[in-house]
Amino acid sequence: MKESKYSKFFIFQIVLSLATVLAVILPIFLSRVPWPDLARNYLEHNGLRDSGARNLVSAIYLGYRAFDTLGETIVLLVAVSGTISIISHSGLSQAKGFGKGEIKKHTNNSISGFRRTELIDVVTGKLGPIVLIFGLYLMLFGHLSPGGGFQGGVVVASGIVFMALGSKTDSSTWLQETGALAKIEAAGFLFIVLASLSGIPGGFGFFGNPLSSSGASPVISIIVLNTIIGLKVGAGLGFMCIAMLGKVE
Amino acid sequence: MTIIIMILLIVLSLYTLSSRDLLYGVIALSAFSMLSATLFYIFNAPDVAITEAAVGAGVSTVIFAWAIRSTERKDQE
Amino acid sequence: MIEQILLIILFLIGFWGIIAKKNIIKKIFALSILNSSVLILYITEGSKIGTNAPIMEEGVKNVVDPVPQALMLTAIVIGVCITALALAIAFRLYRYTHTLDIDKIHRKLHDEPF
Amino acid sequence: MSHSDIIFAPIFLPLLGSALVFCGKSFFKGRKAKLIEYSAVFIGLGLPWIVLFYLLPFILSGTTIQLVIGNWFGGVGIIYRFDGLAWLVIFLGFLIASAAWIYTLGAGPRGLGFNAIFLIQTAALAATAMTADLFNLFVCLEILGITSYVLIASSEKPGAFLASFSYLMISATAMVFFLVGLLGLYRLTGTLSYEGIAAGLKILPGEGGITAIVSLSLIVAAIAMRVAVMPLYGWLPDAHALAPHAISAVLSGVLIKTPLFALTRILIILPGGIEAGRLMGYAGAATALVGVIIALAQKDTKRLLAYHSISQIGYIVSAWGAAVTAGLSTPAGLTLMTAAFLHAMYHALFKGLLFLTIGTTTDLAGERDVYKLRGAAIILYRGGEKFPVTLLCFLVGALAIMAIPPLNGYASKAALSYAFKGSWQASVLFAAGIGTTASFIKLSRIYWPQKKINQSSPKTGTIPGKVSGSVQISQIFLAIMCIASGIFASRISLIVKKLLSNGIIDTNRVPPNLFSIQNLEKTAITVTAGIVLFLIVSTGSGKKILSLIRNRPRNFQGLFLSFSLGMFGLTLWMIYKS
Repeated sequence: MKESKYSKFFIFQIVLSLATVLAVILPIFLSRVPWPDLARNYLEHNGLRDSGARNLVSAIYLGYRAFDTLGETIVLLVAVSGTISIISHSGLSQAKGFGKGEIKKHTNNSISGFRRTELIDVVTGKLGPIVLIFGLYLMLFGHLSPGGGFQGGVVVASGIVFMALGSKTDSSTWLQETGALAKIEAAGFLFIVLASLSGIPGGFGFFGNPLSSSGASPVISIIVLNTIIGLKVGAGLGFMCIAMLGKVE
Repeated sequence: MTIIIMILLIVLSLYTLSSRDLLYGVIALSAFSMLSATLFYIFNAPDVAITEAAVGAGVSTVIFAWAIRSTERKDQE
Repeated sequence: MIEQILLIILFLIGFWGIIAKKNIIKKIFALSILNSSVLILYITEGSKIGTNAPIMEEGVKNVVDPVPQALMLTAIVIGVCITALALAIAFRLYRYTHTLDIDKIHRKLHDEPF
Repeated sequence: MSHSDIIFAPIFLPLLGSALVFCGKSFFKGRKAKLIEYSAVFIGLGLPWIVLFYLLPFILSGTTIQLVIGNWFGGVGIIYRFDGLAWLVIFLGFLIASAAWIYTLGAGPRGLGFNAIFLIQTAALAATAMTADLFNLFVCLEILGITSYVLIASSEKPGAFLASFSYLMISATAMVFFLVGLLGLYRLTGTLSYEGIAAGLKILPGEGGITAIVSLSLIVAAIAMRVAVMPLYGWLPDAHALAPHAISAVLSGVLIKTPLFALTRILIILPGGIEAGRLMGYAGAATALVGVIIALAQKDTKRLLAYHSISQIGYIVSAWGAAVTAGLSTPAGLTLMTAAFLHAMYHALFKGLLFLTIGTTTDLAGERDVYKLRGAAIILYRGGEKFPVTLLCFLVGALAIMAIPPLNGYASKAALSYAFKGSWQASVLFAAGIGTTASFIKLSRIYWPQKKINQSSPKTGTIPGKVSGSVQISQIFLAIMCIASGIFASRISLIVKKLLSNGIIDTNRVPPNLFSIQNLEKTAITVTAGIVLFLIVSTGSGKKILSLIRNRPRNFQGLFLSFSLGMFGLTLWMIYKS
C-alpha cells in the first residue's frame, strides 16, 4: 500500500485538515482571558454548606451536577453491555444477557489457558484483596478526600481482575462469577435511578436531596450515591475485563 | 517542571503512534496516562489525577492489551 | 504560553494520528491522546486562579476552580467507554477481514453483499 | 408548581424501564424475566404518553417550565427547560420509538440488552430536547452516540461494524471539538447554562470577540455533524443502511433531528448564533439537492433511503436555518419553524414506514439491489401476506415522500414552499422534489412483477420468510399516521405553531389553504418532471453517470477532511459576518 499511503493527494488532505484545525483551535487554546471565578467563589463559600462534602469536586459531581453523573454511568453501562455483546459474538440477545453458562465457560477456559507464572499467581492473588479494600476506601471517603464512587469502582474492578487472574482455575470465587457481577451492576443502576427519584415525594425535585431538610447531614446522600456508583462501576468494568480475558486465545 | 512533563507527553504520544509493535504503544500510552495524572496532581486536581491513573493506566491498558492480543501485534505500515 | 503551545502540538498529534494512521488500533490510540490534550488544557487553565486543591479543610482558601475538574471526571469516563467500544468493534472488524488497515477493510467490505 | 417535576418523566421512566430490564434478566429466568421485560418496556415507552398528554394543556397555554435539577445553585447546577419545542421533539421521539419497538417484536433485533439500550436512547432523546446546559448537552449527545454505535453494530453485518466504527471515530472527534468550544465559552463567562453564557457574553467588550465566535462555531460544527448537513454527512449512509431496520427508522426519523432542535436553543440566544443558523440553512438547501442526486444513483435499497434522509434533513435544515435567521418571535420565523418541524415529524413517519417496509421486503427476498430485485410483491405474497399490507404501506410511504396529496409529505412540503415563498430556497427544494419522485419510481420498481421466472428463487427458499403480525401492525400504524396527519395537516400545523410560539404570538389566524390549485399544479409538474428524469436516467448514458456518482471515491480520512473544512468554513463565515 505504499503508493496509497504516500500519495500526494493523501498528504495534501492531511495537511489541509491539520491546518484548518490548527486555525480553528488556536484562538481558544491561546486565549489570555482570565479564568472566571464566579463558580469558584460561590462554591468556596457555600459548597460545604449546600452539599456537606468537603471535597468540592465531589460536591459538584454528585450534588450540583449529579445528573451528568447519571448520564456518565449510563454511558458506561451501554459501553459495557455493548462491548460484551459485540465480542461475545452472539448478538445483543446475549449481551448482558449474562449468557451465564457461556461467558463463565469462556472465563474459566481462558484464565486457565492464560500463560500463568508463579509470579502472577502470588502477586495478583495476594494483592487483589488489598486493592479491593483500597477501592472501598476511595468509595466511602470520597466526600472528604480525593476519590469517590467512580474512582473507587475502577480500583475495585482492577481488584476483581487481579483476583480473577490470581485464583486457580477451579477455585473461582463468587466475585468472578459473572452472574454475581451482572446482578450487582443491574441492581446498582436501578438504585441510582431510584435514588434520583427519591427527592420527588418530599418535594425536593428530581435529583433533589431528600435529606436536606430532615436535620440529617446532606452528605449522607453523597456517601450513599458514591457507594452505589462505586459498586456498579466496579461490577461493570470487572465484568467487561473478565469477559475480555475470556476471549484471549 | 510542567513543561518538561508536557514535552515528555509529546514524545510518548509520538512513540505510541509510530511504534511498529502495538504492545509497546500500549505501554507508552499507559505511561502517558501516568504522566498526565502527575500533571493533574501538580495542578491541584487530585480527583482527576486518581481517575486518570485508575482509568488511563489501569482499565484502558487492560482493554488495549486485550484488543492487541486478540488481533495482531505488529503494525503493518 | 509555552504550555498552551505544547498542548496544541499534542492536540494536532492526536488529530493527525486519527486521520493519517492506517491501523485502526492506532487511530484509537490517537483518539485517547486527542482527548487527553483537551483534559489537560481544562485542568491547567482551571488551576490558574487558585493555589490549593478544592478540598475545604479548615483554613483552606483560594482553591482552584472545581467545576472544570468535575466536568473532566465525566469526560474521562466517557472517553474510556468510547475507547472500549471502539476496540470491541475493531476486534470484530479484524475477525471479518483479518487486517487492521482501514483502507484494506474498506476495500474488503465494499463489495460485501448485504 | 405541582407538575414541575413531572417534566422529567420522559427521562426517568425509560431509564427506570431499562434498569428493570437489566434487573429482570439478571435476577429471574424464563417467563418471569419476560414478564418483567414487557412491563418495563411498557413503563418506559407507554407511561410517558400519559405524562405528555397531561402536560399538553399547560404547554398549549404558553407555560414554560424552567428549573434547576435538584434545586441546586443555578450557576453550577443543570438548568432544564420544558416548552413547546421540547414537547414536540419528545412527542416525535416517543411516537417513532414506539412504532419501531413494535416492529422489533417481529423482526428483531431481539434480546433484553437491546430493549434496555433502546429505552436508554429514548430517554436521552428526551433529555437532549429539554436541556439548557452545554455540558449536559455534551453528555446527552454522547449517550445518543454510544447507543447508536451499539445499535448499528447489532445488525451483525460486517459492513455495519465498519459504519459503526467510522461514525464512532468522527463523532468522538467532533465531541472533542465540542469540549474545546465549551472551554472557550466557559472561560469567557464562567457558567455553563445557555442563558448564563448569553448574559455573560453580552456584558463583555465586543461580546467576547474572536474566542466566543470560534467557540460557538466549534459547538455548532460538532452538532451539525450529528445532523448530517452537507459537508458533514459522510458517516450517515452506511450507518443508516446497515443498521437493523427498526433502528434505521429511529436513527433517520428522530436521532438526526433532535440535536438540530436542541441547537435551536443555543443559536437563538447566543450572539452570533443567527449567522451560524443562516449558513446552516444555506448548507441545508444544498444538502437537499445533492443528497437526492446521490440517492438517485444508489443501487442498494436501504442506502437509497439513507441518502433520502440526508436530502430530507436538508429540507428541514434549510427551513430551520431561515427560521433562526428571522427569529422565532417574528411571524415569518414562526411559519418557517413550524414548517421545519412539520416536515421533521412527517419525514420521521414516512421514512420510518419506508425503512420498515423495504426492510421487510428485502429480508424476505434476500436481495437488496434495486436493479436486480423484481417481483417483490409476489415474494411477499409467498411469505404469507395474503393481503398486501407491506406493499400498500410502501406505496403510502413512497407517495408521501413524493408529496402526493393528501398524504402528509404533500402537506409539509406545501408548508415549506409557503414559508419560503419567492426565495431561492424554494426553487432548490422544488428541484430536489423532482429528484425524489424519480428515485422513488426507481425504487418502487422492485415490486413490479418479473418478466420471466428466473432462478433467484432458491434465495427465497433459504429464508423461512414470514411477515409476522407485529411487523404488519407497526407498518399499518405508521401508514395510518401518514394518511391521517396529511388529512388533518392544517389543524396539526396550527397546534405546532401554537406550541412553538409559547403563547407569545396570536396564532388564531386562518391557516393557508394547502390544497390550493397552485400547489396541486406544482405537484403535477413535479411528478411529470420526475417521470421524465427517471426515463432519462434509465437510458444507457444516464446509467453511466449514475454509476460514476455512485462509485465516487469515499474513504475514512475524507470524513475528517470534510469535517475540518466545514468547521473552518463556518468559523470564517461567522468572523466575516460579525
